[in-house]
Amino acid sequence: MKDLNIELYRKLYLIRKAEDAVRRDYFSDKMKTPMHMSTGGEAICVGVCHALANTDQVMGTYRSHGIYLAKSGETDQFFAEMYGKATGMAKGKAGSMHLTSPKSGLICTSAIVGTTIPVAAGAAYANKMQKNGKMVAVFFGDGAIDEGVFWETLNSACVMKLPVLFVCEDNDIAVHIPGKDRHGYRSISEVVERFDCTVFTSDSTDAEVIHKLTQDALKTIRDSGRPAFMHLKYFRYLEHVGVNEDFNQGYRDRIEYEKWRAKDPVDLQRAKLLRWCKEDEIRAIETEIESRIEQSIKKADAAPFSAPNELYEDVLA
Amino acid sequence: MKDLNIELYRKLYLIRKAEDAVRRDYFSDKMKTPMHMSTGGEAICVGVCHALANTDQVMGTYRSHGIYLAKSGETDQFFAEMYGKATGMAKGKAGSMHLTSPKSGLICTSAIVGTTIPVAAGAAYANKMQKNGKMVAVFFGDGAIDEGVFWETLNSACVMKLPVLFVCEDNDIAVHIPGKDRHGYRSISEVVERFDCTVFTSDSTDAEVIHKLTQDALKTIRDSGRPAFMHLKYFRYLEHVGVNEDFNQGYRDRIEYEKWRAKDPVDLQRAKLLRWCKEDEIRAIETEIESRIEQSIKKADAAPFSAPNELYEDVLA
Amino acid sequence: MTRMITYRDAIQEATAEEMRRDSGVFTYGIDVADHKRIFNSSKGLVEEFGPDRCFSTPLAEDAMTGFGLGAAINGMRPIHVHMRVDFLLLGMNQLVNMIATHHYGSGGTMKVPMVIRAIIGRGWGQSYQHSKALHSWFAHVPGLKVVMPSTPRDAKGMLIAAIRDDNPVVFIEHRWLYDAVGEVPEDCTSISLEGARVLRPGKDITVVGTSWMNVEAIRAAQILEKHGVDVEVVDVRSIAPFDSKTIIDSVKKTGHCVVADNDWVHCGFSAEVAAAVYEACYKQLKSPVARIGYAPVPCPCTRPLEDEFYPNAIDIIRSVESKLGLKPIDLSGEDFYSYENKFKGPF
Amino acid sequence: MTRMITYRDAIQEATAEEMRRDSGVFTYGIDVADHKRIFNSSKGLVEEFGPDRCFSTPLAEDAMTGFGLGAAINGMRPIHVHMRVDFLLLGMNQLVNMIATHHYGSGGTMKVPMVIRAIIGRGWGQSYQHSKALHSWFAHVPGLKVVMPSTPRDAKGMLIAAIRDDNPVVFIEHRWLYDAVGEVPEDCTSISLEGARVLRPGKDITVVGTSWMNVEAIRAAQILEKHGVDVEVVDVRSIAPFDSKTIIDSVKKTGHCVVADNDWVHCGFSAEVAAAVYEACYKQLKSPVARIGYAPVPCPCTRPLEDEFYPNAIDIIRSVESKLGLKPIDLSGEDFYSYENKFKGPF
Ligand SMILES: Cc1ncc(C[n+]2csc(CCOP(=O)(O)OP(=O)(O)O)c2C)c(N)n1
Ligand SMILES: Cc1ncc(C[n+]2csc(CCOP(=O)(O)OP(=O)(O)O)c2C)c(N)n1
Ligand SMILES: [Mg+2]
Ligand SMILES: [Mg+2]
Repeated sequence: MKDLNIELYRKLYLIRKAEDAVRRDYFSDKMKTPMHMSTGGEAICVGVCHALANTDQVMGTYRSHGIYLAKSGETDQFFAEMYGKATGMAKGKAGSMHLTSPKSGLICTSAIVGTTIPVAAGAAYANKMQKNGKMVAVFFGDGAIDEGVFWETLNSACVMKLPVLFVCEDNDIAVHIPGKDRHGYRSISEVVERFDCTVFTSDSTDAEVIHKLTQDALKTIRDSGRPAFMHLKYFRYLEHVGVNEDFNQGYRDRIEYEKWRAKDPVDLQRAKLLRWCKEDEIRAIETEIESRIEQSIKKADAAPFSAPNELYEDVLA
Repeated sequence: MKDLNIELYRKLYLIRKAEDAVRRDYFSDKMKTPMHMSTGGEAICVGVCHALANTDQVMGTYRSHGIYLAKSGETDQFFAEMYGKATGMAKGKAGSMHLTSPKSGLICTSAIVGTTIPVAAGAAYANKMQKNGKMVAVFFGDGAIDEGVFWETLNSACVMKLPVLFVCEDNDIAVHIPGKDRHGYRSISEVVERFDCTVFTSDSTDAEVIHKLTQDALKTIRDSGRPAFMHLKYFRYLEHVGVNEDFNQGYRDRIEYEKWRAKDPVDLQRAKLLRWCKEDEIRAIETEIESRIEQSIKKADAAPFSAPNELYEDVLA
Repeated sequence: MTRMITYRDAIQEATAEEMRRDSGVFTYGIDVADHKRIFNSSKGLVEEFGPDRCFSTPLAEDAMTGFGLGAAINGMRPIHVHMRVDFLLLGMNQLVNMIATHHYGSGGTMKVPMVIRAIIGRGWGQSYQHSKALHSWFAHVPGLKVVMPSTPRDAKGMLIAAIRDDNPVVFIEHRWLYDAVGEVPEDCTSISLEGARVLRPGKDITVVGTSWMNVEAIRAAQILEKHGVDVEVVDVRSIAPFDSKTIIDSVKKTGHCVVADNDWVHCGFSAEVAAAVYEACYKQLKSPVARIGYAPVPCPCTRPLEDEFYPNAIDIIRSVESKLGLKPIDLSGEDFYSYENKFKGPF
Repeated sequence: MTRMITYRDAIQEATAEEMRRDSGVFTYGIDVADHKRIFNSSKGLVEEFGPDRCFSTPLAEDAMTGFGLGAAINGMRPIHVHMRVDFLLLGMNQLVNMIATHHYGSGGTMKVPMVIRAIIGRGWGQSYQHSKALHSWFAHVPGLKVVMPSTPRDAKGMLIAAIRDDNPVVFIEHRWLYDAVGEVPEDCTSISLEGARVLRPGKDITVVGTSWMNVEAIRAAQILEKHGVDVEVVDVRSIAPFDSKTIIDSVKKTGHCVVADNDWVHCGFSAEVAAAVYEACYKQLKSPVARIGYAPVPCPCTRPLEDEFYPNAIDIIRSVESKLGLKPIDLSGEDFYSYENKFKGPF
């Protein structure tokens, strides 16, 4: 119990602090890539990813700092990619919106809404054929469920009985448009329940709760041989793209934010940790993470850009 | 009651006999267009179209002989189009798969599965804006509901509260693939019910039943200001494309056909008519229709093809 | 009365004026009515015309493209907006199989007056999913008109013409042009959708530009002028129907042609221009037609590679030099457009 | 040992042999495993390899295209089949935004070995939604390979190569070629995806063909031969990467070039060929390059207009005559391919 909660906290803290560093340094104009921040949604990335085996696979959107960090735990290639450097995970070609880390199982992210959902189904089919026991979890927003490809994939994965976990990270907003203006139904869970898969829902910001729920979902997938769908609510703290708050823009309410902020996933987990750990034990973990992040940023800043001819590499294998 | 049933029978018989004529003459090789027959599904085309006002609009698929004839009642331009003649509704450019008749409200059909569904939503939006009270009904198969565009449109029409009637003509087959191999849910009605629209279902081959159900659906649309979805089962008597039976192909069972054939929509309606009409009254109706069809075919056969320069007309308005 | 306004405002004015003139005109698409208003190009519309005629939609490009077709058939004049042309890849089936063919397939009985506004999303770190152009694709398909205005005046006039046109028109806007300022008459109305325009007359060499590449071409011309080279810049504007005559007349005069296309080269629009020029100017051409475009790779994120990816004024200058047999000009003292150093029109 | 087999059987053999060789190869798509087996080109596969490796899918082109990407990333070798290339318009976003870019965007760490087989649906009365080609679109996008074999031998060898290739390959088959019979060695293996091929050597004029247009070109050459004209026919085969050298060598020799593309002309692949030929053969060309393709309209249903829509051997003959300054040949005694009068290969 203690170990689990420490592990979860490590990941939560890593994501929060890495993004805090991005927010702090973004104005130096060295990270020339549009930032879609995970801040506020860490319990989901961490809870789900921690329930997965290292060899299990994940896919996500342009908003994938959280799953990258939760799944890989590494910050060197992460920051180098943000800085667009040759030492980045994709030598600077990907930037913030296209993070991958095949060795950690993050195999596809995309800046076109909904587009990794079917890719996850195909990956799950491959795993099933190869009988390697790997799971695939695909993260997407409540905007993605408007897109036809979500429904095509949900339907196909249910017919084909694919071992895939659909994770809908529902912040009830797509850019600036709330769910009620985009969804012609009361609740996505109620609709998806009618498909041949199992639905799990939560609005918890407690990574442990999400972790447990994910374990249940994964077990159900294995037992039933059918997909599972997790509908998980959270609140996006910052603007859609960029590193700032945007409550002054008038399209959404700060009050709702305050409600969610009161159960902030990082603070909440820290408070819980005090049941098992002393303050300075926690501080030690935090300091280690903070210094790792600062090191990575220094390295990224110092690293070279890819040479111009790198432009022409990797088009064809 | 009598009048209604006669009217329904006229339309049923018109469709059946027009298609019988297509079947009879197809091998003369003068109708050079791929035929997707409505035979067996007449109760749906007729029941739904008859519930619509003349000014109401319909859209369909490549399998639209039924709705063309039910909505327009005319056979001259119909057969001329089948024969690819200059006197056809589209001067031969459309053929069997792209029938339209704007003056009768048939405004779009398509050979790409699912593609008229969103077009219907846009047409419904226009009608709503123009406050002209027109309804739009869009016909599509159980294969179309696999496609993302169905879900995108269903969702959008529900959010936008559009006056549109979705008509799923469910023959439980897409080319040769049965629903169970394509649908990741038990019943489409159960899924669609969870959207903000009203669902109506039937497996009746009685055009009067479908007619009544459609009236209910249209009333619901007007009263609720929301779309309605009709899930209507029928059996496709003939091969997917072409004019023959295909029970010898081994992919489906003749027994199922026999069950449906026993409640054939045309025979059933004729039997009902005997409650109100004498046999020779019915025969008179039939003879009139038969001779109209033969006239149209003669005219079509005699009509000229479009001149070669017609190829270049109508690309841009 | 002529004023100086931005390309963004030109788009906004054209839309607002047409919505005022014709109650059938409406504008919609993902995020069209949010407070950012598509980079402010749909500013004020929802306030003036209400949420029925200016609205954001669910994320459903495929359905929403077909939606426009249905509304157009029924007498409306939809303007469907895509924040990035890349998203339109999801609407390609409706556009090509349905919208482009409906007039033809109905034997001319129905019309499809629809405008599809798509923004080329080039920008700082946008990567490979927000950087395509696709005009050669659209232009390849009979039944679609395709335009790419590059000045505020053309943006306004051609958008008005596109809205009034009874055909589907793909209207492609370059994100970087939004801040360009130019003369637009107070009473600017329709500007033909068919026809290239000589942006800058010259006698030594013809540079044919599409969209943003005209800005680069003008900059190149300004620098080359200082070195005694008089460049004629022809803005293609209309990709389909394509006005090759204006280009051909220019090349017949200058004898040299550089095509600077805002797109990839292979099987792109630059091939069509080159083929047309070769065919018509066979005798007058003093050098082969040069084709400049994106590097033949997906667009990378990191700025140094992104800068290599996109063609610019320097590429045009180098190409002109090689055609005319000039020695490379020392460009070290010159300013060039870059995102970091925001372009300040007019041009 | 060389046998005569059909194009259809060549496709089937390539697929079956590769599925035997590599358990990662699988084939799927709408109706792939029904009893008609995609015009019999996937005959016997489900029997031999089971429904896990040869299966029909729900009607969901967009998702099923992305599905292939996921399977490919995870080490499989998917073959996704589309009965008509037109349906692939629904998968364009996955193909262009995702599949073409994944290798690049991952910094080369992941590969996408995927084949997309798409059939050009030309036929009797198929109309405008079952008649497109789209190869210029695919070839325009970096990261995709695009081939259009036109003989049974190339069909087999290039499909084997496509399956073994570590990149996404769009493999375009013309429906009318399915019955063409040709020599295919018993032990035919991989044929390079990169390179045009001289189908018929000649010295007077070069006709460059894509897909079915090679059949028309050969027929034209046979007739012209009787009138003393020696036509060289070059089958492009690879649209991307594009082998311009074979074509250029031919035109340098003959001095004349007719491009017969199985597609629309404006912004099509024929423009790319023309531009390449002009650029390289500037001095040797004795006449402008001619471009032959579909009429610039959506394809109509009715046969007389459909016949006008599609380019054929007669168009090629007329073009050759005009290039060489010959009087029109009387063609009244000649047989030409038409659907009614089924083509009987080999060619
Ligand atoms: C197909 C497509 N359409 C539109 C966009 C523009 N866009 C980028 S993010 C976004 C909203 C997505 O919302 P959601 O799926 O809820 O994810 P979130 O940003 O809330 O995490 C939109 C519309 C896009 N990237 N792709
Ligand atoms: C997008 C698309 N994919 C595939 C096809 C090929 N196709 C033609 S009809 C059909 C089956 C459609 O079944 P359904 O919607 O149930 O209609 P039905 O033929 O049963 O009336 C298919 C797969 C197509 N026309 N369009
Ligand atoms: Mg969201
Ligand atoms: Mg069906």
